[in-house]
Amino acid sequence: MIPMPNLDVLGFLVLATFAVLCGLSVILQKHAVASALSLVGVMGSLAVLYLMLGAEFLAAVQMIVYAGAIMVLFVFVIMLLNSGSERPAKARYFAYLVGIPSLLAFLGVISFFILKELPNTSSVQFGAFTQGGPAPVGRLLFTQYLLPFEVTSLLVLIAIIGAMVLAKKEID
Amino acid sequence: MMLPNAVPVSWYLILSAILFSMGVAGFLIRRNIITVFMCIELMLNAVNLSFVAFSYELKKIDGQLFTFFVMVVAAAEAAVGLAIILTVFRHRMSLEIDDVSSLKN
Amino acid sequence: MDFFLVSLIKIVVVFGAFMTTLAYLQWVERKVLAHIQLRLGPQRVGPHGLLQPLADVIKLATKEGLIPANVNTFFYILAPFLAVSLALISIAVIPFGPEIELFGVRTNLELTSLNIGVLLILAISSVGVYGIALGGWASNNKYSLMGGLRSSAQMISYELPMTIALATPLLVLNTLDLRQIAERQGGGWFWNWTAFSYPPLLFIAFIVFLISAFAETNRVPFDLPEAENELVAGFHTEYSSLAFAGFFMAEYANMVTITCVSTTIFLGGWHPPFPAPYSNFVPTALFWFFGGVLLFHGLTQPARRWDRFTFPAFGVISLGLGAIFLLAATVLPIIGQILLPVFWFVAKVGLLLFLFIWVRGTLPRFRYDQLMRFTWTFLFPVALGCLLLTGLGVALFG
Amino acid sequence: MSPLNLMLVVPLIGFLICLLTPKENEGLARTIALGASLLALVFGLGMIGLVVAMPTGFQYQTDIPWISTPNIHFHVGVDGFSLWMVLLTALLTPLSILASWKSVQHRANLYYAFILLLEFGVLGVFVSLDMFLYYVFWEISIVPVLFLIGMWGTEQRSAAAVKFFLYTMTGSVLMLAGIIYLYTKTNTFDFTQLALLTANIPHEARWLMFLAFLFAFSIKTPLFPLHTWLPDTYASAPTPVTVLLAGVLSKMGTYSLLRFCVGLFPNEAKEAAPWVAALAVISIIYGALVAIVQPNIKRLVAYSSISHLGFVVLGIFAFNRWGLDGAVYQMVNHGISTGALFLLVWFLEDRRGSLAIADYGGVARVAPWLSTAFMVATLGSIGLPMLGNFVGEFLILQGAAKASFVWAVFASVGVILSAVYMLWMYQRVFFGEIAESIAGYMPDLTLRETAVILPLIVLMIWFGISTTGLLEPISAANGALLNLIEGPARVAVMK
Amino acid sequence: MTESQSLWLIPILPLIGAALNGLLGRRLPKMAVSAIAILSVLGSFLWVMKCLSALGNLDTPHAEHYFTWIQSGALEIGVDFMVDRLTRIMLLIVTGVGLLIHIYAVGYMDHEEGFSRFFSYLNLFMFFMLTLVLAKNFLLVFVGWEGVGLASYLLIGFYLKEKFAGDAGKKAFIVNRIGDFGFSLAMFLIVITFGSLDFTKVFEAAAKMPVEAHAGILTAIALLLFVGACGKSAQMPLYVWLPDAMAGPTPVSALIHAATMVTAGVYIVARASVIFDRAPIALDVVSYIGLLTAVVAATIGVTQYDIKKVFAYSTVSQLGFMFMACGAKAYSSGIFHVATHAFFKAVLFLGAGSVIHALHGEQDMRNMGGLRSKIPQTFATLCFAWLAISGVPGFSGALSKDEILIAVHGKSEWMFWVGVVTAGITAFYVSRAMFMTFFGEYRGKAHPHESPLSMTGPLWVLALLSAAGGYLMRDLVHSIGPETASHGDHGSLEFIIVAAGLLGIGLAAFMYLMNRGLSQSVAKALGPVYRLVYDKYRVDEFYDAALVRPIQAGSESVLWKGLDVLLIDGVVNGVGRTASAIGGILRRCQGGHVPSYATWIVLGAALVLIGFQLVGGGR
Repeated sequence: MIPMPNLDVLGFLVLATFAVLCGLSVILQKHAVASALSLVGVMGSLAVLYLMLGAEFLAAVQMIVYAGAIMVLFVFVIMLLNSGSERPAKARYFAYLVGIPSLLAFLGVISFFILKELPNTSSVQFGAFTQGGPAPVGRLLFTQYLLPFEVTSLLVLIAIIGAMVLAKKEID
Repeated sequence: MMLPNAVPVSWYLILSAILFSMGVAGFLIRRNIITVFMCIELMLNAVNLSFVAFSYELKKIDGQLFTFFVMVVAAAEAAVGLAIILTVFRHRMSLEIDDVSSLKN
Repeated sequence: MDFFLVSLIKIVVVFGAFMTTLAYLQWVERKVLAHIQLRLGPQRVGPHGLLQPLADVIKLATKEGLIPANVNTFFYILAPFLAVSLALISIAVIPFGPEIELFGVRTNLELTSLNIGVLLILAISSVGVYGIALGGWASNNKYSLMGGLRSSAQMISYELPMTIALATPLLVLNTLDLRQIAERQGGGWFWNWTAFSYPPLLFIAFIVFLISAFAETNRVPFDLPEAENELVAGFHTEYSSLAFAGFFMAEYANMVTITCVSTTIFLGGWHPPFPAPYSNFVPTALFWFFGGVLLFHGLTQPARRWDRFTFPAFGVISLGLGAIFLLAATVLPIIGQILLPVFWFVAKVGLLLFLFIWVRGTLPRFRYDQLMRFTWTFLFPVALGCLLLTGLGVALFG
Repeated sequence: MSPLNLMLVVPLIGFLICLLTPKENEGLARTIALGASLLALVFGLGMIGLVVAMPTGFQYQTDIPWISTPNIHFHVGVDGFSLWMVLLTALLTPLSILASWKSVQHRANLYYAFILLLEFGVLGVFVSLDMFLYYVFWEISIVPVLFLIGMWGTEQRSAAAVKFFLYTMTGSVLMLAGIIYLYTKTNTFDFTQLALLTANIPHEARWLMFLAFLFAFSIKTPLFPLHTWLPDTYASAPTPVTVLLAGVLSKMGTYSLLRFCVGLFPNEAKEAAPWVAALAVISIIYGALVAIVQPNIKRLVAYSSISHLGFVVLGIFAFNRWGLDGAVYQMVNHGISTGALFLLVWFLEDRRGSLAIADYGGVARVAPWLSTAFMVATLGSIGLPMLGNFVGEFLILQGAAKASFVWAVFASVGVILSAVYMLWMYQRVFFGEIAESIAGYMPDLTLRETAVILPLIVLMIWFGISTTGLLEPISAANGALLNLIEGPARVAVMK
Repeated sequence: MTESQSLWLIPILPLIGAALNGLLGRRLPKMAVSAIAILSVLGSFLWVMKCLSALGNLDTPHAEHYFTWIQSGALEIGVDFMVDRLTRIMLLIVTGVGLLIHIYAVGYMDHEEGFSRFFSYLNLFMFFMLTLVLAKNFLLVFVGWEGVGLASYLLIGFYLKEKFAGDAGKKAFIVNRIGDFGFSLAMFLIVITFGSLDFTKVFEAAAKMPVEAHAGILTAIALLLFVGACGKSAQMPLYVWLPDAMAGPTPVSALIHAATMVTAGVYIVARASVIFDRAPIALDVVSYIGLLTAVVAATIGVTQYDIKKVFAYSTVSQLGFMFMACGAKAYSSGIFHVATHAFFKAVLFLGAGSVIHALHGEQDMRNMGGLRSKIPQTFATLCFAWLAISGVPGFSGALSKDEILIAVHGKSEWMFWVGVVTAGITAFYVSRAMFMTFFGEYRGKAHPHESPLSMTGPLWVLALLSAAGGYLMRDLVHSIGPETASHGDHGSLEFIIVAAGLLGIGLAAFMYLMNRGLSQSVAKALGPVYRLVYDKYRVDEFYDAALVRPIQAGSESVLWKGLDVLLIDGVVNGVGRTASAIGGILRRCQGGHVPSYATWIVLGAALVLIGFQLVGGGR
């Protein structure tokens, strides 16, 4: 009997791998559309990870808002501007020589931190945490976080107006 | 292959850190404004993941709410940001981030 | 193991039925359109062209898949796959009937039960645009690109009124689980259906949802992305062979899905329009009625030579079906528990699909600015108003 | 809502409405602005009765928690001191609006909106009893000035605007530091409590706070070495705005000096008094001397303002009843007389389009009423008896003489010099041959202009003759302040 | 406490007149304007008479309180009026002479632009002057004090188009301000010392203080008050404004710059006599200044050709005499001379005005001559004044001047002799003016004509008063103050004084009637000295060079363009430039490239985290 692999572990590994690959694709693809689609891939896998973490509502929102709205907008703009591939880069020694090593150092240190400071985190099991449905989230959103919620709505309104004003072709 | 029996939350956090770093790396090396912008979204997503992971760890959904807000704000940001990119493109006919360096002077 | 086995059976059944439906939906459409235009439609392959879908599939599968020069091959090929697979996912959460017990196994008449089914459908439908947009862009053709652009803009725009119209009944139903949604509308007359509660608010929402659904599926009068007199064939101009079939299938799959969703959410799902004991005999009556008509018609007034044989054959099949339903309603409840709800569900979906086709046969296409203005200045406010008023009503009387 | 809150709210609402009016329709914006400012004035006048009856305490207080951590309140109130500042603001704003009536065409709705915002900020500064709220209002009052100068100013406006902004911001940053430091030591922003609590603060800390406040307010006032922003600002601002700058904003500095520097740190203020008074005396003489040689009317009046505000500071730091009474009285009257002067300068500028003294001459024969009004304002400015400034200057100098006779001697020199520069200017502008450039372009006061200038002239004469109505509440408030400084309450806390 | 006499009516009536004429005058006919002006002053005069008759001989001063003007802490200053014997004289002079001059001005100003403005100002002056003399405290005196300065400023600059007139007005006001500077400082000291400004309280307290042998607080107060008096009464070194003030219309010169306002200084010294009495050093200063002024002004008067300038210097000189009297503690004599001087100097000015009027504005005496027959009434009235100022016995001038000089003799012998010589010079230059104007043959071009009755009428009244006024007022005046030596037998001294006067007249007659050329040759012989005197000792030029120009130049180049613009703004801008220089260095890190900024951020974040770890991380 082949030991039934734990679906939680398997799912995580598959999704994480997929997310990382897509992430790499985002930053390495020459073309913006490819990057965008890779980003959708990251988001999709993250949505499933959210599901595994018990955040059902967020998973759906992740797909609807991020993948379905924001990224569509990105794709739309990319198509609209119809920009080709990037030109071959001018040498950016500063970013490469300083930025990347610093980034690796950053990643290393923060991973070290996570492992050192959080050695005994609970293990993730699908369905172990069920408070992520729409009802609890909505309840908290409209009670404790009502003010931020309203402020956010205002922010979105302003963003809409701002985007319209910005994108409008100047008439004169 | 030896698989562990369960995935600790810290793995999720590390995944988040990796994704975040990739976002930063993309920000550093990419030259197309839109791609750079997408790298920012990637970073936001990474952070969201850690929020949700912590929410799981702490068994409180406040973290998910933060994620929710991040998403909404990201939506607003994307709308405005893309509008700005459109305007920039209209004025400069270029999406190269190196060409947009008016800050220099 | 039961779970896997049952799931497997359900997947096979549903997938098979679904694919067949898609294939024959296209036949139905051609037929209906033809009759609207006083033509006969497909006639050659099989009786009344009934084998036409099969012929189409064979034709498309054997055609050469052309890949134009200078396209991004990966995305060019990815696009139709994306489109069709996304279109197929949603059907997984649609409940066709109540919980049944068969051979000691209790199961739901749906592929998977999800407590956020509505959200899943929204999520899937919101990413559905990628296929078209990508296909349009990857074709390296300006018509395609225009089609892709139009489609993404259109789908983003109409997604808003659609989502809001969909949220309106949720206020009344108080759940996101499609099964519960359907169950909460049952057990009585058709005015228990959501579309008819809080009249006329939810009915307006239903209409708004339907209109948006037309747009979301790129159907006439909103088929701007493939407007043939402007864009040749829009986003799939360059596609042929199976890739083209993918897009084609995706469109019909989307249609079916969205009608299923409207049925479930607005029209009471699998519930009959009036209480059980009597409604159980409606299918039999209907089938027998149609069977009788066909028989009589084919025998007495055959329009063409073959009708003398085909119409009576159809009539006999119909009479047989009526008999099966009679049995199911009376002595074989084990079948009845499956057949009767499915019948009602399919009937409602069918009616809605007919509406889709009917509209296609009747209405002209919008102009692009009209399209945009319509949603932003009319549909969206109306949907919002419905939502707010319904919310008020729920807060006051709910 | 108390009239005080209404008075604060009305300009704010007016500001918002003005912002929303179409920019082509300047008539609507200015009517709204005028209406709002007059309404504020009405509310202000409505407060006189109660405050005059009980001038020593804060009336019409509103105390609403605003931010819980740190503990910031919306705490406002007026006493017999601040009421007059408030009324002065409320009076000069409508006059300024009325004065700019037809002359502002470009983006008029913004212009009037900013003036109302300015009124809002200044009123807030005068009525805030919470240090943080006070700071907020202080900053609010700076912003519209920046725009008013930058957008509608005259010569070298952007340079002047930037100069103004930098100077003032330097001051307010220090002030903010002082306020925060104060909070860390006392855990409250509430002025009414702070006045008693500051005694508990260590000596060195108090000195630091005092110096921070002093520096900030000295810039705003301005006091001698920190004054160079003022002539540029006043000269570059559109003149109706200069009216507010000179009439009201400079009072923010002196008001705050008295209320916060002296009120919170009396001991330090006393120790520093000789130095500050010396600076004040230098300001008086310096401003006057430089005013003499100015070729530009507005700059001349601007320098005269430096001189006059030196008197106010001198009065405050004389540390006795006379000096304080005189200082406050002078604040009000300087607001009126300088306001009147700048308004009249504006009328000239509006007609001739120039501010150079050399461009004028013989105006008195062409426009007798304008000249008469200017004469009254001039005389008020040089402190002629029976006009308001005299009373203030007299009390200030009397107080200064009591504190140190030498101060009074030097300060009195400033009185002489004020006659020199004002009369010389008056003579060059109004007497002599009629300059060709003005012969046909100098109509006499119009009805609107009369309506603008007459209230100020009436007030100048009124406050010059019937002083008690104004002076009694001021004196009572100052008495309360002096009691607070030297009285038993504070002494008890200090033990 | 006597019952209220409504003293406030006295100043208020002219104020009403001023307001009416000022606000409505431009629309009223000249008739109405003059009626308002004259009636208001007449009403005031009649009210003075009524009050004085009701108040009797004023053994105790009569005071009235109207309202509190300023109250701050312990200091309370009321609007209080008071009439005592000193005030009585001043009231009579001010309203009486004022009334006559108003009447005169109606004729004189008939053809001038700004008729109503003129009378408005003139009435305003009356208001302030009456406030000054009626005031019961120093601050109210100061109100009048500044107010008359204002009226004087306005009236001197009355001819708007004359630049000189405006300059003169400004000069008058500013010089007066210097005096007011002293006055106000004196007030501050008074408040500090006595805690009040009320005459009664201050003088009661001062009377209890001892005489200060060395300079003390009373000396300081007295000297500062005297600085004020110097400004107002045109004493050295602040007399320079008065001759220039002749730029105003002649009735103004007569009323303000001869009869009333300029004597305010004498009034205040007399008023504060209690303080001056206890400050001998101050008294000495008063005497010296008075004497010096008398001599200097008299000598200048000898050389002037402008008829009004001559009388102006004469006024300065006579004011010097008054202060000499005060310096000798003979306050009543000083006031006596104020009264008589008011009469005869008013005649002199009004007569001069009549002459100028007759000659259509000609003021230079070299263009006059022989007018005796052409304007006989003017000549006749002027003769009274001439004789009065020259000290011819029988005229009032002699009475007061004798008293003064005798009092001075009591103080100091040498001052007496200088005074006598000055009196002689006075007689000389007035006679010179008379001879040059009325005798000899006419040298001008205009056609002289006699002035109207409205001018000659007041002239005659004043002329008679300059003859007899002294006798009428002697007792009233002497009721004021402490007994002086004037009542003793001073026959020989009086003889000397009269002789000096007559000598002066004779010398003038010799030089200007008999030997016409002699004056020129004397002037030539004296050469530079003459030039110096003719140029008024170049005091104006000295002030200009020593004060005005340095202040202007210093203010402009040192304070404004140097300190303000260069130093302070330089420092401020320097700070700015330093900041931007530092910024320029840091700017190199800011390539404008977003990625490079991001690199910095990443580097920083990494460093922070590593540092965090090194420091001890987390816990």
